Amino acid sequence: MRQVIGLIVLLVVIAFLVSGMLLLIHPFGYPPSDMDDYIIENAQEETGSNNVVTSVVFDYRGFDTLGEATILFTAVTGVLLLLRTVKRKEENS
Amino acid sequence: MMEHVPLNFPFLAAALLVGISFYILIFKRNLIKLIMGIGMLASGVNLFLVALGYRTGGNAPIYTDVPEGPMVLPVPQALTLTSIVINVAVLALMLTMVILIYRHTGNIDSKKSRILKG
Amino acid sequence: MDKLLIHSPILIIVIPLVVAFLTPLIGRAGGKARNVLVVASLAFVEFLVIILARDIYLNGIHIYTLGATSPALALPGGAMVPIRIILEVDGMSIFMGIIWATVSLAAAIFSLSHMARETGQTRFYTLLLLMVAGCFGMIFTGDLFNLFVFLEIASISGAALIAFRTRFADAVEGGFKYIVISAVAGLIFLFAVGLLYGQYNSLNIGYLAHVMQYSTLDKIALTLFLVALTIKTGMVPLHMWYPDSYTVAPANITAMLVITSHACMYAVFRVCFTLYGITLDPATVGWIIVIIGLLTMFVGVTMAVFQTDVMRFMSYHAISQMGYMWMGVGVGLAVLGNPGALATYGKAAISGGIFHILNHAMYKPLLFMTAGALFHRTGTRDLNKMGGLGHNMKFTLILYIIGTLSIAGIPPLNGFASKFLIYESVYQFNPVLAVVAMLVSIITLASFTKAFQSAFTGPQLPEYKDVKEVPKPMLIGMGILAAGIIFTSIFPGLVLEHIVYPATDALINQAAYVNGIMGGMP
Amino acid sequence: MLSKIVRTVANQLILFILIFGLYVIVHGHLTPGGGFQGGAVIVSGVVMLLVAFNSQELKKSLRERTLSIMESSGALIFIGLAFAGIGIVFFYNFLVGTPIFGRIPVTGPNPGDIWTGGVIPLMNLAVGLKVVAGLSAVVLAMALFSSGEEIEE
Repeated sequence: MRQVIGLIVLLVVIAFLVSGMLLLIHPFGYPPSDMDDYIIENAQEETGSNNVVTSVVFDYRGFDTLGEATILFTAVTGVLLLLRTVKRKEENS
Repeated sequence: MMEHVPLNFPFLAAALLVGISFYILIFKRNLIKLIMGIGMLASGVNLFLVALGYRTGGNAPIYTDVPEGPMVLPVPQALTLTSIVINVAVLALMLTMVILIYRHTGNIDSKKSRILKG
Repeated sequence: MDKLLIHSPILIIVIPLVVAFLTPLIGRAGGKARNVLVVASLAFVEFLVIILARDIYLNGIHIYTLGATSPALALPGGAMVPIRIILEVDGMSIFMGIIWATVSLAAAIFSLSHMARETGQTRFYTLLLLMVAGCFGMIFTGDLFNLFVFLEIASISGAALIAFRTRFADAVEGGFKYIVISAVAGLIFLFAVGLLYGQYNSLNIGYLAHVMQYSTLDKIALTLFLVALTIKTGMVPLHMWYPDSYTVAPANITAMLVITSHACMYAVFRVCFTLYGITLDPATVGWIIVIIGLLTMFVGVTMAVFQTDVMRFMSYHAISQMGYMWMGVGVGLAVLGNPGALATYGKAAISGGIFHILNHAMYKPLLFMTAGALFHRTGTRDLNKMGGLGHNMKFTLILYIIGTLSIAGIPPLNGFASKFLIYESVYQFNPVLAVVAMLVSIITLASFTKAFQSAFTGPQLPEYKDVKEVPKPMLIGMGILAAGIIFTSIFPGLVLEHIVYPATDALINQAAYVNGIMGGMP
Repeated sequence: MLSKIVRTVANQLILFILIFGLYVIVHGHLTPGGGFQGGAVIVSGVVMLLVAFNSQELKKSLRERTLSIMESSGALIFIGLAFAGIGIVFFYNFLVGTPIFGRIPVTGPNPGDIWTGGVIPLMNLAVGLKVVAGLSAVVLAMALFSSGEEIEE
């Protein structure tokens, strides 16, 4: 029974994706780009860096990178939390 | 619109990658295969994001000694950078939990605890 | 003072982050200093949320553009598209902010003694603060990709905290299920964000709502949004992971995780009401949400009736209570199209659903904490083994009664006010829904009295003779939530007027949100 | 614990990996690269050392306490730089035009001058420090855990 449901869901998902991708999305190579054009022109004098991608990562969308650095920090703390050696002070109750 | 259909291969590749990873998520039992499925789903979505930003004949948006020509969109690349780091973090945490599960139960087949995903 | 106010949206998100980065350093000095720092920072964040809420109630939406030359400058010179990340705090966001600040403060104080004897406490509090920052970021941001980033922060820290007690096999399994579900949901969400970015070349919710034409690709993106976010809130077809993860986590973490599910529900409302607004055909999407709400309500409560594990029992109830919210706001969404029906009962349905989020966000964490108190003292979560604890755990008994009466919707307490609002408005929409809602509420009352009877009343069992009351911090944590419940029960009108109705108007009034960005006015 | 040859080669190779990683971090705002990518390069060097020498020796040199302090300080520097512009707005690039890293490059293609970019090079360094400390702590913890070692709390 589970196989049948899984198969149906899978087919629906793939149909969605392929139809969306092939027919409806903008042709590859010709994206709408009004926000990006502004960034490409003004990145150099607003952020002073030649690498426009780094200026987007650290200045235009710096908050994302702050979130991302926090994600890395969370993952490291989480992994070290889980891999701690389990010697408890004394039994819970 | 129709004459561009054959050129949409990158989006088709991204869609197939996501489709395959859904197949893995729904049917595969082994936890490690499940994690690989999520890794594949992540690379599918990243490929889709980067493919969104390509401009024909464009070169990298870096002004140091760049040849003439239009520039590729920088924002999808910044998004993909963040998405890759997020997937590294998620994979690290999932692998740690698989280590712990293996240490507790001695097997990494998720038969008994499998949730119906899909 | 007003400088603090202008910068308050970003400060609320960043202060928990800074303190989280500081905790490992201060944790080396000593546990006491770290605990004081954590609780003090959460109290300061609560203060900031309150002054921001007062200011939003008085003069509307707050915009905060990160990195621009001035906080309110959404559109930089010469560009018609918002370039930077913009935090947009309107009535609905600050409503979720108030809930999240109060519950996280209560949970932090609760965990001071609940976690006293565990190893790895420094990292526990770091992850707790990161989860607080993650959820605040999710609630306040006006940028889709930023919403995805903070959704991931809340999920990763949540998963690590669920698996905190690594000595139990089911705890690690629960954490693994949570992280797998969150990773898949996050990636589906990112795919939908990519679809929208591919079409309109912008990530800002206000601008996207401004230019949205609801093409077939947007329909696919909408379904992906709904699927991704409803997985995280435990909707019926995909709710199996919800009880498994929420039972094994420490009680205060479950209390906070319930609110992260509320934040995902807030994200669904933000997508449906603000991002798509009228362009999506409200009738079909509204009806889908109402039906799923009905299903969630029913399945949640029927599964809960014969649970023996107190935490699993309460997480099934959490799922069923979510059903009420889906139904309330779903009815509102369904009638978003015709202003007539919206005026008569649509607005009341939405405010009923939102008021229910507020009430649920107070009594459900309280119930989870009482279950945590029982676990703290008896070491077991199995209702059959407990008995007669009412004799020597007086305060927990009273708090449990407040929570039970409130969840079952007994008139004096606040659960009744929001459920009545939902029944009344949903009845005008379609009587069958209201009848089922009432039936579910009765079953909830029945199952909770059964749990109450098996845990608290009855003869005092020999092995629990020397069980003493839970330590002070746990009582304070539960006390804050109980005070909130009592306050909303005594002055429902006040709460409705100042918190719930502005949130409903903010949700319905898409134009205000859009011209907050496009109009450039603060 | 691999053979002697591998260990000596690893000892020499780690220097080149470090230099390349630092190059990628520091030139983040001129050439493709940045904090995350450079940090990942250096962590791959650390993993190489972990493979060449067993985890006990590495545990002595790379103590877990110093890694966690490095990571927290990297994160605090990053958030401090973001906070420094709070006078105007949170993430404001306040160093553009000032003597520190402030020169504004000639618009259009130019050979690239390192003294530009305002806050960006400093943020690159902070993120690089954080990524190196964080990921090597994770790799070390996994290696120690699977070999049944003791990881302090």
